[in-house]
Parts: sequence; C-alpha cells; structure tokens
Amino acid sequence: MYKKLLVFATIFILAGIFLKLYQNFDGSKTLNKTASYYAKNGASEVGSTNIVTAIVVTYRGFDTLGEVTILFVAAAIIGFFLKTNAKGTNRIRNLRFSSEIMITASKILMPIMFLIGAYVFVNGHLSPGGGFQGGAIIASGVAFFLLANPTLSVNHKVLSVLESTSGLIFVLLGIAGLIYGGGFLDNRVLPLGKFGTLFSAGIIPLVYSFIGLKVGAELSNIISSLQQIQKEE
Amino acid sequence: MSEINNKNTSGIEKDKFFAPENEKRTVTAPDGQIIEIDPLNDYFCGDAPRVHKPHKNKLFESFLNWARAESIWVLGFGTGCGSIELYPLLTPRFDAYRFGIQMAPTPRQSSLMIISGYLSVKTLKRVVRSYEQMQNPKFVMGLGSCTINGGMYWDSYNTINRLDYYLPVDTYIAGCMPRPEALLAGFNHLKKAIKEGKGEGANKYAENFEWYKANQKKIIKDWNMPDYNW
Amino acid sequence: MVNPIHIVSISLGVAFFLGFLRKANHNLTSTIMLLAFAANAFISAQWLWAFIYSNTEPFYIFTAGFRPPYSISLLMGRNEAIFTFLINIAGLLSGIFMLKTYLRHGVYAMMAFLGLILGLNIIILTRDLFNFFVFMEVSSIATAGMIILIKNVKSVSAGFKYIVASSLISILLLLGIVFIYYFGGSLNIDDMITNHLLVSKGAEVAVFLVLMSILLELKPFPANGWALDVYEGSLPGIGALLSATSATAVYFVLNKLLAFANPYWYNVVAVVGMISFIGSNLLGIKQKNAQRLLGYSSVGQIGLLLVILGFSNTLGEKFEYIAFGVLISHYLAKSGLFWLAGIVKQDNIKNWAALQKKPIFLFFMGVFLFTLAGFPPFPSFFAKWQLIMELSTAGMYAWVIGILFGSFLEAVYLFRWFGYAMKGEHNDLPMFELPWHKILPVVIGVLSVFGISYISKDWLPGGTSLNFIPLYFIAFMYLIDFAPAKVKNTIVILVITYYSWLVIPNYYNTDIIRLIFSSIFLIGAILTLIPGYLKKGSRKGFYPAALLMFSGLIGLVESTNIYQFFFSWELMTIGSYLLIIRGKYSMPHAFKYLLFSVGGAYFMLMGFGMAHAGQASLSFDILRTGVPYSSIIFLLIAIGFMTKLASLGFHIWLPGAYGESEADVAPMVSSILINAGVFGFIILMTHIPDANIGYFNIPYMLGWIGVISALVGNIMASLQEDARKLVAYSSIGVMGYVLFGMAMMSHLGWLTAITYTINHFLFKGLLFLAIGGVILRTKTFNMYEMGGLIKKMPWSFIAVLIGIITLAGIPPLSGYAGKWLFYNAIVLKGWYIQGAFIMFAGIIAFLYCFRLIYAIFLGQLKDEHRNIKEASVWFIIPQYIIIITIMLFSAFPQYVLNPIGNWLSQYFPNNALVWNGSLATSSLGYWNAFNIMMIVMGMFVVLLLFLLLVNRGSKKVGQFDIVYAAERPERPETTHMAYNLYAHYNKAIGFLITPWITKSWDNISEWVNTIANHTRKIYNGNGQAYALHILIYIVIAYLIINGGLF
Amino acid sequence: MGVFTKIPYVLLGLFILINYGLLVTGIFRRISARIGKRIGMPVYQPWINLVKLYAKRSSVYHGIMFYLGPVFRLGGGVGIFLFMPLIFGSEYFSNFSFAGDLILIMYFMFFGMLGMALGAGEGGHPYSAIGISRGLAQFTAIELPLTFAIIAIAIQYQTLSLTEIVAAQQGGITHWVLFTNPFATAAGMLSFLGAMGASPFNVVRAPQEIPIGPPVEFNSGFLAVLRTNAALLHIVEAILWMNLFFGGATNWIELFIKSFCVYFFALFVGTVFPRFRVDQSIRWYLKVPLILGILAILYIKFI
Amino acid sequence: MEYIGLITGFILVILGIWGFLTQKNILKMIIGFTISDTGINVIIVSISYLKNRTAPILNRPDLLTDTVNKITDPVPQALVLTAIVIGVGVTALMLSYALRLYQEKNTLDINNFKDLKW
Repeated sequence: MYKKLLVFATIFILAGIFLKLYQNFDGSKTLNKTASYYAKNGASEVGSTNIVTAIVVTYRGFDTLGEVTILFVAAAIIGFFLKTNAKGTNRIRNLRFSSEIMITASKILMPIMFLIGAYVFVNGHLSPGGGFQGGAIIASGVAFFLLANPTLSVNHKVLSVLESTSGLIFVLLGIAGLIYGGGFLDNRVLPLGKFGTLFSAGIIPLVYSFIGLKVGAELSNIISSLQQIQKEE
Repeated sequence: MSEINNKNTSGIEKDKFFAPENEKRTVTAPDGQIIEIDPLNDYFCGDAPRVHKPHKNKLFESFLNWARAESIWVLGFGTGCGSIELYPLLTPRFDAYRFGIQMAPTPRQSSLMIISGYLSVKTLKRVVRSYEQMQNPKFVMGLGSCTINGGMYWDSYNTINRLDYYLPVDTYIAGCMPRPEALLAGFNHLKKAIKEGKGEGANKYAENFEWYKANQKKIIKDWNMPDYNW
Repeated sequence: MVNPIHIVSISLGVAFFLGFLRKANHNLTSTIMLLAFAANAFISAQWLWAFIYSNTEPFYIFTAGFRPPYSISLLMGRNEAIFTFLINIAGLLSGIFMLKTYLRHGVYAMMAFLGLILGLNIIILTRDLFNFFVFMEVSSIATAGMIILIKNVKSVSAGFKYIVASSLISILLLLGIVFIYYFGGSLNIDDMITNHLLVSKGAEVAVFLVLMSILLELKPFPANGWALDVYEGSLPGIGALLSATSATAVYFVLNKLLAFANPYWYNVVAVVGMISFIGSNLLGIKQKNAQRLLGYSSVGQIGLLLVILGFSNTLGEKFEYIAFGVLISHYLAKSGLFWLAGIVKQDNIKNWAALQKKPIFLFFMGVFLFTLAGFPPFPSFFAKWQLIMELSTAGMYAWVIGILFGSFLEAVYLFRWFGYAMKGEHNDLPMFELPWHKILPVVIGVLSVFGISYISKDWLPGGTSLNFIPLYFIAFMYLIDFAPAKVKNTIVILVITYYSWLVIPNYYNTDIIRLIFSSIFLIGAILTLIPGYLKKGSRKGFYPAALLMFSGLIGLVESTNIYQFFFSWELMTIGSYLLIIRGKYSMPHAFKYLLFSVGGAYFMLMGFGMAHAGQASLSFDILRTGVPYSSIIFLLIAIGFMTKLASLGFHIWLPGAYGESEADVAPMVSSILINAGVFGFIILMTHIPDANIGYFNIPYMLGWIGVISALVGNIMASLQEDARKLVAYSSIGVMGYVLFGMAMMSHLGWLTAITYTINHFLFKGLLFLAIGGVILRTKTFNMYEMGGLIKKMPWSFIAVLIGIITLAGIPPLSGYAGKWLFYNAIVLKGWYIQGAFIMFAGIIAFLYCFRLIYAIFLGQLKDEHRNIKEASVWFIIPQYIIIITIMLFSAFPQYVLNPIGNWLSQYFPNNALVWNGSLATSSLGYWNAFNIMMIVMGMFVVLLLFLLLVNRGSKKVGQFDIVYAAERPERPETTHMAYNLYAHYNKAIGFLITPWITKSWDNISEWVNTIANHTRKIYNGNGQAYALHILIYIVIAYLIINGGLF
Repeated sequence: MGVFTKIPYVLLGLFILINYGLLVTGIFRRISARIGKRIGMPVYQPWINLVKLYAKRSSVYHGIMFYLGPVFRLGGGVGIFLFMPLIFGSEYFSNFSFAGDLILIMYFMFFGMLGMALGAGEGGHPYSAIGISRGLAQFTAIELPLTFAIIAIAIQYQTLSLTEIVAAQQGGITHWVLFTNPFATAAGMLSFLGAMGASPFNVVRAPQEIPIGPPVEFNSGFLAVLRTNAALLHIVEAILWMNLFFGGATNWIELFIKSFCVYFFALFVGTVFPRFRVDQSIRWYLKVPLILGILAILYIKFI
Repeated sequence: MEYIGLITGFILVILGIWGFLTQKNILKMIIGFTISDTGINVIIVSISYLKNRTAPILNRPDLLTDTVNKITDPVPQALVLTAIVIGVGVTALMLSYALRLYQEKNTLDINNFKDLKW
C-alpha cells in the first residue's frame, strides 16, 4: 500500500512533467526546417514517392541500419538464450491440436500473406509500407503457420542464412554508396529512374527488399525460438 | 618395600624420595631443537663451599671481628615456638638494637641464623638451604632445649634432636622457653666468641662439609636440592 | 586513412557473416570476431595517431551523402578517436578474455557482442540525437544479452532487472528526443548547438528528459540497483565491459549533449556525480562480493567523472587532462580488476587470498587498486592532484572536501579488499586456472597502466620536475624479483650508497636540515637493509616496496615544490603500506595505517590546494602567512603530518603496524619513516610560523596534542606485553615530544625537536633492530616469554642498554641533550604546565625502558632458550654502527647542533644557544657534553675498580641460586616476574589511557558501516523497485531543477 | 682551577659527605628509636655495618649486570655529587658543576636507578622485579611536582644553573625560595619525601612483603657499595633540595645544618605516617603535590 | 486532433508505467511496457500531424508542387517506424527473459527474483 502510494505520487509528478510538455505544445502550423527540406527536396534527391521511405532508407538510413541491428541482435540473443539443451529434448509438452479451421486457413492464407509482405516491401518507396512492414507481415504468416501446426518447427538454418545474406547485402550496399555515391547508404548508386515507378529511387527498393526479407526472417526466428522453448517444457 | 630396592637401571641410583622437580625433562627450543633440562645441574651452581681463611693480619682481623660482632644481622626465621621470644627483643623493653643487633630480610644479607626452638625435618631442609645462602662469616644460634637434645620432642618422629649434627652451632641458649633476657645474654656470648675469633662456623661447615651433608641427607629423605645451596 | 564508417561496416558485416558460420568451428568464428575488433581498434588508433601527431582536422562522415542536419552525420575528432579506441580495445581484450565463453555459446553470442561494441562506437561518433537513441538501444539490448552469457537464476534475474530499467529509461529518452525534435525542429546536435534551437520553454523539459535519461544510464546513486545487480550477476568479463566501455561511451555522450543544454546542467551533473561518488563509495564499505564491490566502485568513479564534467568550464583547458586521467585509470583498473575476478573466481573478497598462490597476480591487483585510489605514479594521481588544485583555485572547497571524502571511502574498501588478498588465509582455497587468454588482457592492462603513467606524467605543469628515476630502478628490482635475496640486497645497498654519495654531500654546508634528513633516510635505509642478508630465498616483493618507501622519503627531502612533495609522500605511503602488510598478522594494522595515511594525505592535499589557490607557483613559498586561510592551510597540512607522526588521535594505526611487521621492517618504518612527518612539519612551519583560528592558536593546540601523545604513548608503552608494541608505543611518545618541540615555535624548541628526531632515529633503530634480532631467535613477541637472555645474547643486550639509556635521556648519552634543551626551551617559551607534563612523560619512559631490558634480557632464562644463539650478525652489525654514532653524537653534539642552531637563526633570530667547544650555554643553563662523558666514564672506571677490589673472590652462582624464602624456584617461567609488571601503575593512572580515542574511531567506523548497511537496503533486489527508483530519481531531480512541479 | 687539581677536593668532599651521610643515618636511626621509646643503636652503627659488609669473606653474584649494578648505583650517587656545587662561593667545593646544570643532576639520578634496576633484574629474583617496578612507577609520580617546582624556580631566577639559583637566594632568609615561592617549596619537599624512599613511600623496599625489594640478592661487598651509596645519595639529595629551596650553603657548617634539617623533614614524616601502596602514592602525588606544583608556577608567573 | 493524440499518448505512457511499476506478474509488466511504448508512438505520430494535410506520399501530381504546405511532417513518421521496431526487439527480449525466469523458478512474480541485492 505504502509502495503503491509512492508509485502514485511519483507517477503523479511524472504526469506533471508531461503536462508541462503538453502545455508548451501548440500544434504546428508549418513544417519545420528539416521537414521542409525533405518535402522540397525528398522527391528530387532521392526519387522516392514516399517521403517517409526516403527518410527511412536514405536520409536516416543509418538509423535503419541500427534498427536492423537491433532486431538482429535481439534474434541472436534469443537464439542463444533460449537454446535448447540436449537434456530436455524428451520432455515434449502435450499441445492441444489446432482446429481444423486454423490449419486449413493457414494453408490458404500463408502464401497470400507472404505475397502481400513481398508486395509491401517491394513497393515501399511508392506506397505506404516498406521493409519492416513487409517483413512483419511475412513473419506473421510464419506465426500463423506455427500456431496452426505447433509441432512443426521452422528451419533455423534457412532463416539465418537468409538473415545473414540480406544483412550482408544491406551493408555492402551501404559501402557501395560510400564508394559510388555521396556517402554510406547513399541510394544514388543506381540511377534514380523515373519518379513513381517500381524501378526508381536508386537502391531503395533493393534495400527495402532485403530489409523485408531480413526482418521477416528475424521475426520468424524469434517466434520460432519462443515456440521451441515452449515445446521444451 | 620393593620400591626402595627399585634401582634405576641406567646406573644412577634413584632415591625413593627423589623429588619430581629434579627429574630430567625435555623442552622444545624455538628453532625446533629438543633440549634436555637437568634441573640440578642446569639451574644450580653445585660447587662445594670453600674455606675462607681469616685475614693474615691478626690485628686487622680482630678489628673486623669486632665489627662483625657489633653488627649482627639476624635472619628472622621462626622455625619453632621459640620465635615468639625473638620478637620482644626488638621492643622498647629489650631493644636489641642497642647491641648492634637487627633483623635482616634475606639470608644473603644476614650474618646470624637463630634456630628458634624445635626443628622439624621438613624445616631442616629449609634451614640448611637458608644457612648455605648466607655469606661467610655466618653464625648459628640454637635457641631452647630442643636444639640441644630435642627437648620435649626428643623422641619425636620428625624433629631433629641435636642441631649440632646438621649445622655448626656457635651458641646454644638453654631453656624451654628461654626468656628474651636469656637471648640477650646469648647474644653477648656470641659476640664475645666472635670477637675472640671463634666464630668460624662457616669454615667449619665447609671443612666438614661431607659429614654435615651425610647427616643432613640421612634425615632428609626427599633431598631435592643441590648439595650446597649457593 | 580508413573511413571511420568502416567500423560499422566491419562490425555489422562480420556479425552478419557469422550467421553463415553457425555450425562452423568456433575457433574460426571467434578469431574472425577478434579480428573485427582489431580492425576497429586499428581504425580508431589510426585516427588517434593522426589527431595527435599531425593535427588533422576532425572528420565528418555524412551518411547517404547529404549534409546534416538533413542526414545523419558522424564525427571523428580527437576525443572520438580516443574513446572509440578505448572501446574497441576493450572489446578486443574482453573478447580474448571471454574466448572460452564465446566458444561455448557460439556465433549468436559473438553477434551480440559485436552489436554491443558497434552500438557504443556509434553513440560516440554520431551527431544525431535519434541515431544516438537507436544505437543506445542496440548496445543496451546487446548488453542484456551479454549478461546472460552465464545462465543461472542470478544472471537471468539481473538481466531482467537491467532490461526493465533500461527500457524505462529508453521510454523517457525517446519521449525527450521526440519533443526536442518538435521544439527544435532538428535532430542534429551540431545544428542545435550552433542555432540555439532549444530555447523555447517546453524544450527545457524535453532536454531534461534526455539528459536525465543519459545520466541514469550512467547509474547514478541511488537509482542504480539494477546496474549493481548486473555487475554482480554477470560474468566478470561482462562486468569489465560494462564498467569500462558502456559507462565511458555514455559519459562521452553526456559531454557531447551538454553542449546544447542550459549551462545550469553542468551544476546538475556535478551534483549528481557527487551524490553518486560519495553514496556508492559509502555503500561499498559494507560490500563483501567482489564484483558488486567493483560495481560500487565503478559507480563511484563515474560519479567523480561526472563531477569533473560538471566543472569542465571551471577546469578550463585542464578539463580534458583531468577527465582523461580519471577515466583511463577507471577504465584500465576496473576492467583489470573484473578480469582478475574472472580469473580468481571467488565471490567473497575474503577469498581473494587465493591470489597468493600466484603472487604476480597480487602485483597486478595492487597496480589496479593503487591506480583506482589515485596513488602515484598512476595517471589518476596526476588527475586528482590537478582537479583539487583547480577546484581550490576556483574556491570550491566544499566540492574538494566531497571529492576527498568520497576518495577516502573508496580507499577504505579497496584496501580492505587488498588486505584480504594479500594476507588472508589461502590454504583452503582452490588454485585458480590460468588459461592464456585470461592472462593476456590482464597483462596488457597492467602494461598499459604503466605506459599511460609514463606518458601522462609530463602533461602537467611541474610534472617534469617529478623524479621518476628511482621508479625505474624499482621496476628493475621487480623484474629481478626472482633473484636470491642476498644478491638483491647487495644491489640495493650499493645503489643506495651510491645515491647517498650523490645526494648527501650536496647539502653539506648548504642545507643542514636536508643534510640531516637525507642522512637519516638514506643511511638509515642502508643500516636497516643490512639485516636483509639473513633472509633465505628470494624474499619476493620486499625490495620494490622498501625502495618505494625510501625513494618517497628521499623524494620528500629533495622536493622543492608541493607537487613533488605530495608525489613523494604518496610513494612513501604505498611503499610503507606494502612493507607493513608483509608481517604475519599485520593485515588489519596495515589497513589502518593506510587509511590514516590516505586520510592524512587528503587533508594535506586540501591544504596544498588552498595554498595553491590564486598562485601560479607550486613552490613551497606559496605556503606563507598572510595568504587567505593560511591558518586553515596550516591546520590541514598539520593534520596530514600528524597522521604520520602518530600524534594522539591519529595514533591507533601505529602499534599494530609497527609491532606486527617483519623484524627488519619495523626499524625501517618506525625509526625512519616516522621522521617524514617531522620533515613535513619543518617545511610547513618554516613557511607558516603561526596560525590562529578564532581564539585558537594552532601551534599551541599542537603543543598540547604533543604533550598528551607523549603521556599516553609512554603509559601505553609501559603496559605492553609485546616487545615490539612497546617500542612502537614509545614512538608515539617520542613523536609527541617532537611535535611539542616543533609547536613551541622557538629556537630551542625546534632544536629540541630536531635533536629528538636524530636521537629517535638512532635509538629506535637500535632498539627495533636489537629486539627484532632477538625475536627472530626466540620466535615470540611476548616479553614475559623471554628473560635471562643477557647470558646468551650479550651483544644485543648492550645495544638495548645503550638504546634505552639514550631513550630515557640519561647522561652522558645524547638523549640527555634533548632533555636539557627541552627544559631550557619550555622555560624560555613559557609553556610551563605543558613542559612539566612532557617531562613527566619522559620519566614514564623509564618504566618501559626498564621493562624492555629487564623482561627480555634479565630475570630468569627460560628452559627453551638454554641453547639459543646470539642474534644474527646481520642484525648486530647495524646496531653497532648506530651505537658508535650515538657515542659520537653524545660526545660531540656541537658538530651537529651548532649548524642546526645557525640554520634556525634565520627563522628564530635570537640564537638562544651559544657553543664554545663542547660547552653549550643557554640563557638559563649550560651543558658540556664532552666533559660529562669524560667525568662519567672516569668515575665509572674508578668505581668498577673499587668494586672489583672489594668483591675479588665473588662466586658466580646459578640461575636458581636465589633466596626464595627458604624454598627453591621450580620453573623459570614461574620465577620470571614480567607479566603485567606495572599492574599497580595501571591501577593508579590507567584511567588516563582509557582508549576513548580508539573507541571513538571504532564508533565512527561502526556508524559509517551502519549507515552504509541501512542505506544499501534500498537495493532490495526487486527489479520493479529499481524502476521505481529511477522514476523517483527523475521526479525529484525535476522538482529540484524546476523548483517545483510547474 | 683545572680539572685535575679539583680531583683532590672532590675526593675530600666525597669523603666528608659519605661520612656525614653515615652520621646522619645513624642519628636518624637513633631519633626514630627515641620516637619509638627505644634507645636505639649507637650512632656509629652505620660505620660498623659498612665495615662488616665490606669485610664479608664470601660473596655471590649472578652475572655481569648484577656485578655492575652497584657500580652504576654508586656512580649515580657519586655522579650527582660530582655535578653538584656543594659550598656556594667556594671554588674548591663546587665539584664538576661546570659540566652541567640542575637538569644534569636531575637526570643523573636515573643513572643510579637504572644501574640498580639492571643489577637487581639480573639477580633473577621476582621480588627484585616487583620492587623495581614499584620504585620506578612511584618515581614517575614523585618527579612530577619536583619538575613543576624546578620550572617555577627557573622562571623565578631565569636560570637552570644550580650555582646561580643559590646565588640568587643569598642575602637573607627571606630570599629563599621557601619564602619567595612557598608553593614550589611545598611541592618540592613533598617530592623529596618520595625521593628519599622514606615512609609512607617506602613500599618499594617493604622488608617483609618483598624482602627489601630490589637489593634482595645483593650481599656482602655489593650490599656494602649500595649502602655507601645510600648514605651518600640521601645526603646529596638533601643538599640538592637545600640548594633549591633553602638558599644553599656558604660553608660546611651551614651545609651540615641545612641538609640535616631537610633530611629531618623526610624522617619526621616517615615516622609519623604509615605506608602507602604504590597506586595510592601515585594517585596522591597526582593530587595534592601536583596542584601545589601548578600553583607554584601560577604564583611565580602572576604574583 | 493532435491534442487528442498527445493526451492519449501521455495517458497510455502513464498507464503503462503504472502497470510496469505495480504489477507483480512479469508478463503484466511487459504489457505495461508495451502500452507505454505504444503511448510514445502515438505521441510521435501526433507530433507529426498538421491539420488539413496529407500523408507525405507524393503519389499525386499536385503534391509535387508546394509540397511543403501540403504534407504532414514525415520525420516523426520515419522515427516512429524505428521506435516500433525497437519496441518489438525489446519486447521480444523481455518475453524471452520472462520465459527463462519462469523456467528457473516456476513463477512469474517479480518479487521472487531477489537473489541479488544490497
């Protein structure tokens, strides 16, 4: 009780801090300097219809690299953290069988989900969405499949090769930007192409594709790691 | 009785009364060496007493004897009931200080030993030790009949009858008990003897050391000290 | 030059590439990982080299080829180069250290590790706020992974606490960053700084959130329970990483971000740092777990760094040097210690005694600990010195006190730990394994400490004047530590002789005081080293320690400024600590010694700082009357010296420290080392002759302290059973006289003090050598267990006899000179009451003198000493050299005292003592040493002849031939009257020596321990509570900074 | 006057004082006997005792320090004598006081004490050690008021030279320290009681409890030397106190009378008061005489 | 609209933190964290909102001119993407920790994991 009061008081003051932030917030009327720059030059410099994508992949591409790294590291950690040890392999938990609907739906929906995911990340520079979103869709497909077939498991080797390959290509593309473009992760390694088409915006579609694959693989990896340890119980 | 005949096989005769504190023992030195301690040899100077001849110059010697006579320091050793008569000497009534007599605290510093009354065997050992620790010249005064012939204790199982056998006595004071006046008379007698050069008891003891020692050992069974206590 | 961006590409490339090699041989993969770190380190090193040696411009990396603020930019400047270099090297070494772990866990662990190092690199390099956030998250997630490289419930729960805390912090950080973007319109740090984007009111709150989050990442006390659990629960290698790298990187970020914050943030940082520094060091005191202890120490050190950062504007151009000095010390020492923890594998600090099985590791540990505690010649010493000097110049004395107090607390637990390691019981402890990959980083760490010490000494003003030459020799001696002791002893004695030859003649006719003290220190060194020939084997560790002490001592004499002086003082402290702790049971005493020394040194440092404030020079001349606070300066420095003099109140370390040390170490420390305090007082008081605080005249107070020290020291000495403790307490007494003499501030007073100093050196050396020689034979310290040794050790007996005659001040030996001068001095000065009491103390000295000589040499010889031999000739030789010196000094004191008098005349003009040959005349009396000597000797010879004549036939008798009330003694033990010899004295005036001082120190320590123990209960182990602490910390900080909620 | 021409006078003075000391001892034995309603020993008894002791034919010793102890002890007494100016104004009987002043004499007392302590210590007798520990312990307390008194005198006359202290007290009885600083005299005389080892401060040599204490093992010639020293030392100490507080002496008669009176004081107290235990005597010295000593200094400083 | 988003975001953050600090169950704590995280994301998005503007996707030709006045702020939208992903990573890690902790002690009560303290 005492502790809860303390928590309450603390959070109350924290709310006060937020309130102060809120008080000073007056919905912007115009874009600020940075955003204006992107708005003005994003299309011409990067060649991407989706300005957000331009920012994510090019202007702040380095952040994206960090994001990918986070997912990668998290997947790696979960990989060795939840690594099954040989002793407990016999203890298979009695899992409930999934319903027929689930199994059937997953068989039908999974390819579609993969397809949608691929579409989302390939068109990241043209429409809302991108590598992360696409990767997440793919991974949810995998999750769906695993839910439907709890006894199955994903081939980690494939996933991690996919993951590593796409990560490595992302880095190599970045270096290519350093060598052939203006800097690390510059998208102008390839010609910008015609604005608004699939093969435009330099290497953005390429990068986003690999990010999509990578994110998909990593998330799947995490999900399957979590699933595997469930089986261990 | 078999214990008496129980001889030490190592060849050294071991008395039944050989005191345990004289047994050899071993100790470990700080560096780990084991040392054997033989108490009688290690702690004591076991030499026999020496005869100290009077000064060659008779006149000088008689001066010294006068000084010795006039400065008698008494070892206050109350061996028996006679000691009760000793202390009145120091009171104003008798005031033995007048005669150059005073009590000395230790044998080392005293010149006269008064055996005050009966002397039990147990005490004899102490008396011998104390006597031997006094420095030459030294005198012995036997107080009361007990020191002369045993007195009323003549047939006691544990008192000596005749002090003379064990120590060279310079003066006897007869009586049971002798009064302090008798003691004073005894002192005068002793003084006279000393002045006459007859106070050579210490030398007599040294000369007849074997005899005295034999007498003493005969009666003191648990002889736990060296032959001569320096 | 390789583009720094390749740090990223290499790390990530390798990390991704390792994914292909999941099933490959882990030796291969780990080698690849290490190569990646090496490559990173090479890149930073290359830039570092360029920045230092060719003044390269800082290098901007624009990612994506656009100019900032529109794209993310990285900056490789000099500082960035240094920090990334540190991080990459730590990664490399840590990787090597944990090679086995990585081999076991496979590529995933390596990936996480690469991610961690990459993240830290980027947060240093990046100039974009959000990018910082992203890579901060990379590193914290990676850290969360690294923690569980060892999988047990402790590490997993610690990891969870970590992740709870860091996610909470990241929420607030993200919130702050977003609002900074909102208010500032940019995420680029440079942009924010140059265009002052964050001036709007709301931005302040956003900045608050960001900076507080970063501060919290630095684990400030008390919102740092999670971090401590992580230090304790994770592998030591991870501890090293966290402590050395994460904190370093975040510290750098804080420095970077403070540039756009409101200037008051510097104060906030300083306050946070100070709370953290003192608080965590306080809590460290109760800590028994080695890794957690290191955690507390890490937090403390980071706190100190924050303080330094907070004062970066005050420190000006010195800031970088100071921060770097502290940081690098922390970095090297902490990672080294964590690695050692990984090697020794003992949780409890008491079990670090296992290190004794491999003494070289003790050496490593010692290097790290002394580095942490800021001892010379390690970089933190220079940094701390400069920090104190600069803060004092700025008048921030409260902060100076805080820093010194925190440092002291740190020294407490560090050296208790070191004591356990050095002297703890180690027979039951298992031997630790020593795989090469664990040794290598430690060795590199130690070498780097020395290397950086070597480099950093020259960076400070006055640093070049420090004399490092002895240290090289000490290093040499350490290298040949395996050699037999005799060889080393010879080398050392020859070198010291040569050094004396170089040094001492310089002072002849120029500086009598330095002549005397250099002679005491150097010739004393030679004399006390001679017994070393007795030692068999190689006597590991002794010579470097002894030489450290002696070089410190001679450094004191040779010093011409306060910097050199303090440097030498600290060297001496280390050396003497290492010497004292060599004794068998001396661990707690050496600990106390060190604490008092450190405490005293800090007082002194503060005094020096105050004196230095506002002065450009470092020379002793800045200590002078008339500068502001000169009285307080005097008091502070005097306290520093009093700890070494073991004046009352600061004496409790001495008896044990001297009493328990080795036989030939005791004279080194007691007859030689203690004079350092006297020398210090001479330096101090020649510059500040008078000091008053309020109505209190400090020299007057010192005089009373001297009196009470003398009195209590001597009474205590009289009541000791342990011979060496007796002599040790006697040192307290004699130093009381010296302090009193110095405090008199008069010609004769000083002359007395110096005479006493010389005498004390002579007789105390003599006594300790003699007693030490005897004790080596008897193997016991208790005097009542000895007795009658005169028959077996006549030479030692004569030495002790001469020693106590000198000590007691009995004519004709030189001790009397001191007494005579004393009477004259006190009457002329007018300190009658004190004077009488100090003379009373002098008479009490007689009690212990007698006890010492009687209980050991006279009385009954014990059975077990029946075949004992005379003390070793190596002990006898120096004793007799000292005896000859005493005799010469006694007969011809004028050749020493007259020049001293002349020297004193420049400070105390009325030359109170007129010398005419050997006749000294004061305005009160006169004294003819040579005549007294001759008369006494003549008389003695005549009387001896007379007695020989009287007792020509005397018979020498046996041991038990004593009059024993007509009985005979049974055993020597029961006949030797020596135990509790002065029981009646204790009964009479024992109340004077009620150990209320010891008790009050004990109470203080108890009190501190209790506070620490109660305070650390806030770390209740609950991750949620830790999170709450973080929030409360933020909230309170907000209330304070904002001055209320709104 | 050269050092060597002084030697005959020194020896003469020594001879006189030893004999005077023995005489005084004898007289006091006699007086104390009369107090006890006895007649007492003859006045010449001390001489006889000495002759007897020197004339002992045998003696024993325990070791080299035992042998040297009496030498030290006598050296202490003789040394004090040597450095003490006996007769004020007399070049012949100022001894070797050119070598040192009052402080030398003060500290030379330790010379004898140390010798005694060492000799007795080597005797190996526990009672010796007990006696010495008592003696030393008591002596520390005894010296304290004396130190105060001496400092007071030094303040008063601005000298530590005994000759000058005596010189300053010349010119009438009112110039004595006894009258110029009664507190100092009181403190000094109280410590004199202890220095003399008379009752109530004679537990050191409690003759029956610890037979005579330190000299328990000394015999014959050794004891004789000690007794010689005792005779000398006591009278020299009396002379020292006389010089300090009672104006010294300008001729032998004055010296005899004054030192006798000083000596008599100790005896008088000793006969009247019973014995203190060591801790009692130490505490006592730390009360009344210490206060007197402090008063002495305050008196001379402020009045 | 942006105010509503902002307030919602703050409330979510505070609610999440409340849960984070008071729930004993580790899973509930994690949920608290994700709620907070979501709250932050909502805040970020609200910040990017400008009234009467369209998303920064220039898929209509009219957006190509005077873009500055026609689109909302794209930067927070890019940031929120990153923030979400980071949140996912952290959540995943926390969940795996939760699993592991449950394996260690068969409980999910945070109070049972006090092995390290003081």
